[in-house]
Amino acid sequence: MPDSYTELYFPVLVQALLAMALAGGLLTVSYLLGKKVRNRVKDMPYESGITPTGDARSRFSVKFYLVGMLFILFDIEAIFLYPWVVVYRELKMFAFVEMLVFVILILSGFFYIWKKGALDWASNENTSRRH
Amino acid sequence: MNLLTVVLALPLASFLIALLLPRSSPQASRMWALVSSVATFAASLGLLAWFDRGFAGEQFLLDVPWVTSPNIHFAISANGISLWLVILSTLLTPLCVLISWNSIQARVKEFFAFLLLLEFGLVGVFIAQDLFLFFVFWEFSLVPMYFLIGIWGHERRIYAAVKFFLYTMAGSMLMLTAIIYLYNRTGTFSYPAILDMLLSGQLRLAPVEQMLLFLAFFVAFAIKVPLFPLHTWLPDAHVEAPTAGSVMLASVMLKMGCYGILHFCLPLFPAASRTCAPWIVVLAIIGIIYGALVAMVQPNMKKLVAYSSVSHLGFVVLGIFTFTQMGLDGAVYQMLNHGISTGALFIGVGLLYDRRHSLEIKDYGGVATAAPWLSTMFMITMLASIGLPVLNNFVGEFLVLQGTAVANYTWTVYASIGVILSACYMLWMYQRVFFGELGPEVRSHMPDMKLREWAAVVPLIVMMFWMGVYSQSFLPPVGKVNARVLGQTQVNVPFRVELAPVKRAEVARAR
Amino acid sequence: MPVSSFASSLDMARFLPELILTIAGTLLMVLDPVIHKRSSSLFGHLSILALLAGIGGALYGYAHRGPAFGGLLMVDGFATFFTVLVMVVGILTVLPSYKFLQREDAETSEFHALLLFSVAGQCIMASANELIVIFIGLEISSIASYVMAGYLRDDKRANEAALKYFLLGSFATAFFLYGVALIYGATGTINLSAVRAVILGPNAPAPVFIGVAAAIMFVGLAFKVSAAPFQIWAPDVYQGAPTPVSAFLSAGPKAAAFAVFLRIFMTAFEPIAGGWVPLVWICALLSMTVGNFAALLQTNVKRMLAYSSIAHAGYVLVALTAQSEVGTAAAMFYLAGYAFMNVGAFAVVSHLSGRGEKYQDIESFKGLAQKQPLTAAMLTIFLLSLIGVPLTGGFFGKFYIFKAALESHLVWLTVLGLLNSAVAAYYYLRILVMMYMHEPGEAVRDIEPLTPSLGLALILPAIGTLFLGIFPGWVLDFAGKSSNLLK
Amino acid sequence: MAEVPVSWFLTLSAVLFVLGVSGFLFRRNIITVFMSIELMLNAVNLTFITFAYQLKQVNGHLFAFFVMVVAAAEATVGLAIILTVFKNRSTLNIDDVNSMKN
Repeated sequence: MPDSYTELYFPVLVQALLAMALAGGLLTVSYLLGKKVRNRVKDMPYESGITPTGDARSRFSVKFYLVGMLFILFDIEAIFLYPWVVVYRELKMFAFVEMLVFVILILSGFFYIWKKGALDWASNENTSRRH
Repeated sequence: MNLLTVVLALPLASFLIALLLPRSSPQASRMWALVSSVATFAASLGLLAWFDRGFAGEQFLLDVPWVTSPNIHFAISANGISLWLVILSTLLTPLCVLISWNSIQARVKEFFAFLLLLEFGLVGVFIAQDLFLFFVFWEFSLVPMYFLIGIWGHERRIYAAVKFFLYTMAGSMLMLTAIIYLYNRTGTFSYPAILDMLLSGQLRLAPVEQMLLFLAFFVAFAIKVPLFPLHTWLPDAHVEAPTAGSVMLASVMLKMGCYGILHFCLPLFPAASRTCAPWIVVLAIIGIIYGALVAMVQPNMKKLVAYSSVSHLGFVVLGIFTFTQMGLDGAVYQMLNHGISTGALFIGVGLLYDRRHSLEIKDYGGVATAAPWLSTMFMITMLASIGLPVLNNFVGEFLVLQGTAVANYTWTVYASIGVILSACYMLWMYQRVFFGELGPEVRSHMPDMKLREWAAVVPLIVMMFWMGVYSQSFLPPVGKVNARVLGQTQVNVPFRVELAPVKRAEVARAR
Repeated sequence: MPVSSFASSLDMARFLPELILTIAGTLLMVLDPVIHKRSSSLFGHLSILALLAGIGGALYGYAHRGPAFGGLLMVDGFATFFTVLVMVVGILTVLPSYKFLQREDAETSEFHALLLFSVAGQCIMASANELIVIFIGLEISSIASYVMAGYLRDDKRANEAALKYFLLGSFATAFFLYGVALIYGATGTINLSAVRAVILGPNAPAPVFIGVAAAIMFVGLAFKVSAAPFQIWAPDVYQGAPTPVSAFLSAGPKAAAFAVFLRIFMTAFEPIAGGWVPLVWICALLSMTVGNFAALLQTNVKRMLAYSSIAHAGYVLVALTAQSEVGTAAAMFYLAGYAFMNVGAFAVVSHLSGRGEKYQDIESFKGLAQKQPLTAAMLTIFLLSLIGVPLTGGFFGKFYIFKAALESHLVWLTVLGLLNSAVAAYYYLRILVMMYMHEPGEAVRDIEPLTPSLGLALILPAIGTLFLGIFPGWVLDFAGKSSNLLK
Repeated sequence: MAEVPVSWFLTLSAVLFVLGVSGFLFRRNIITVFMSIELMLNAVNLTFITFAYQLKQVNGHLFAFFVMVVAAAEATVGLAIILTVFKNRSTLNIDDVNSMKN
């Protein structure tokens, strides 16, 4: 197999150049053709064509972002379960212990954010932490 | 552990103890500095007693491995030249303590601690036989001097201190490159071992290689000497430094450069030294005349003495690069003379400054009436510096000029101009400061010498006479080492400066 | 690889420092809500304890050295050297942070937990022998340190520092990772020894592919070590981050990134050295010159130290350019010396700068020697070492590096580098001038007395600096012995 | 199914990567810059998976998992940092976040 690498790779080099040319080209084209308008209306948040109401900044509580981010994090951790499942039968006890350690680590993180009040939706300034 | 180690270790130990003294009692710091530096001086006199004057080689050898890879040794020894330079350093340190007794009032503890640390660095430079160790001391001695100038100096002290540091640092970086290069070629930092390899032909340096290495070393040394046109840091440093700093700088630190040229450049790179000699000699002669001319127009006494140093050290370099026995002897003798007489000159200027708080010549006049003893002391010092017979500089300058005459008569003529000029500027300065009308300012501020001040000056005056009258106490060991160095410079040399045998005999008689 | 070889007790022994730090970090994190104390020195004590235990673990691992987890990690002298180094940096960061966190009224537990995680990541980087493991170590270290850079949430400068550090750090990581992907495609493996074997083997891929991959990884790593021309983030980050964090960033992650740099380029990419040496040569010279000359113009001490840290990265790159075992050993020694002197210098800045890091200007050092002679003396040692004055670690480091460079016939780089270090003397001297040659200014009048932990934070690095300067043999011998990386 | 040549994937990932780099270098909005970094990481993932497919190895897929997880962690921290910056300065233009030069 390795003998074919060289052949396989020649295109890669070409591709690298192509990629740069393409990316550069796209940016240049948008730079050249695109109208550069910068006014108040343009800078307004996009709300499906309707004139936005209120101040876009105070829309969501910071909690929203916080929970959103934590969700991404814990959600993605679950990704490791997939390969684990595939080899679980093969590795038996070892795999079990490994996953146990992993889950404990995740849970300690969970415990931390929980105790810190990050999951506390309803809380307001006085119960949540100072920052 | 031999006596030389003791002489080296004493200042360091004294420095560490000085750090522990209470800040609240400056008198304790002063006393400690005096006692310990006198003890070091006594130890270095012991060195003199045990020194074998008949032997040209290195004595008091000590060689202890320091770092295994690369192979760095703590190797020290003394020869007929470095011995005198060590004694010069240890002699001047207590004198500096004495003259700083009252004139340093701020941060007394630190001042004397740095002075002792400086002594450690200076002694180390003169006795290190391992190139790396030499470099360590060379760089290390910068630090205390930097602080001495920068903390206790006059108005523009910071500028002067930084300039001093950077000039020397730039030069020594080149030297470090050369040292590492030599190590990579030879596998050792040991100076004697490298010399042996060169002499036995085990190590051969290509001409270009030798020239570059020579220049790397030489520039570092030339900055320190200082050789024209690398001298510009010197007037600044001298003018701004406190008296003790000026004394140590002029008397000992500048000798580091001269000693380096003599001890390292010549034997290691004989061919390159000889090739460059004419150029260097020209620079030295320019330095002699230029220094003297600039000194003449200085309104500031310290600056005047500083430029006179440039001039005097030109003689040293000139003597070294004649490649003659008396040229080299004269150069070394001139190094010592300059240490004594310029040290005394700076002390004299310092004494005036302590009284009148000015370095400007125009602020003085008629001092001789107010303080006759001070004037007498200054007179003797000045005459020594001019090169009056019976006083020390005469012998050195005479030997240098003799050596130069053997090598190239034209050089002698030009160099002699410097001697004449030195008489002019010194006498003129003396006249303006000590004679003339006695102003009320000077009268009210000019008490005569105190006992402590006498103690600082008398040893130097005694040395001036001794070295001027009986040079045989000092010259034979120097001559032996120089003969060896000259022998080493004959190796691999494509051409040599011819020595007329008749003249040599004459000179020997004259000496 | 055979499953049975996984996680033997030997593997665990070799993984001990990382394990200890991770457990300790998690423990701190979990303890925090339980203890409910915003500020407590307990967490600091715990993290010092953990780091000491980690050092013990590293030494234990060294006694049982060898590959771990089927070659993912390689615990050898090189790894142990850097592992211990980053943990020492960790301790030296914790010591001044007691006072700092109290002064700025910031939380302690999270700071120390992040620090421990970051150090754990650096330990992984030090011993990783596989590109993905390197990547994971790099990210553990980086992500924690992004947060640390912005630890003072309400401080605008700290925010900005964190943002810049994060953006450029992730950018660099992505670059590095793309290089890893290309190496994986070209050789079919990402184990460093295996990559080397493939490159040297009969079926080697065309050097240009490896070269492209190596160049991309080089860019990523050059960002991480803040080598010019990829240094743009460093001044802003070091200036804006809380001072103990700046100290940590300039020593710990940098040392670990250099460990990775050396290991990758001296093992896997050693066969194509002809390709990357000129690149490193240019980078080294640029870093030294840009760093030193830009530092000359700075008036903010932290920013000046940032530029100086760029210059010092240049010196280490000189060692890499030498491309020899001597050079590797020199780089190791230098990084150790640099860690001490730089962390020490930053600790003094942290002490002086006062609440809200008000006093960062070089003028604020005025008269420090009169008010606190010990602090000034310690800073003097660090600065002299940064200049490269003999009898300090910095001098020997520089000496070894340029010696290695000359051995590899890099005469010009050596001469230019040494002249550079003469230029550098100027800006370090400015601080000395301020401390010793001026009357006390506002900052010094406001300065608080040294606390025991701060005193320790100054004295320990000073001892380290002097020790490396007076008895360099011990460390250097170890570095020399370990510089023979497994090929 | 007609096989799509491996080189197409590689080209795509290279283009994505370079677009990410260009976005990082030329975009002024912090969020866009941040997204450019994510784009670069995903380009890398694509490369890994392509190579794994080509080499018939499982490793490459696993690497992609690791990269994803790490990228998520990085994204979380990054967003948090961007939020604090926004809170303190009320701007997301990267040129405005520049208070430190001398």
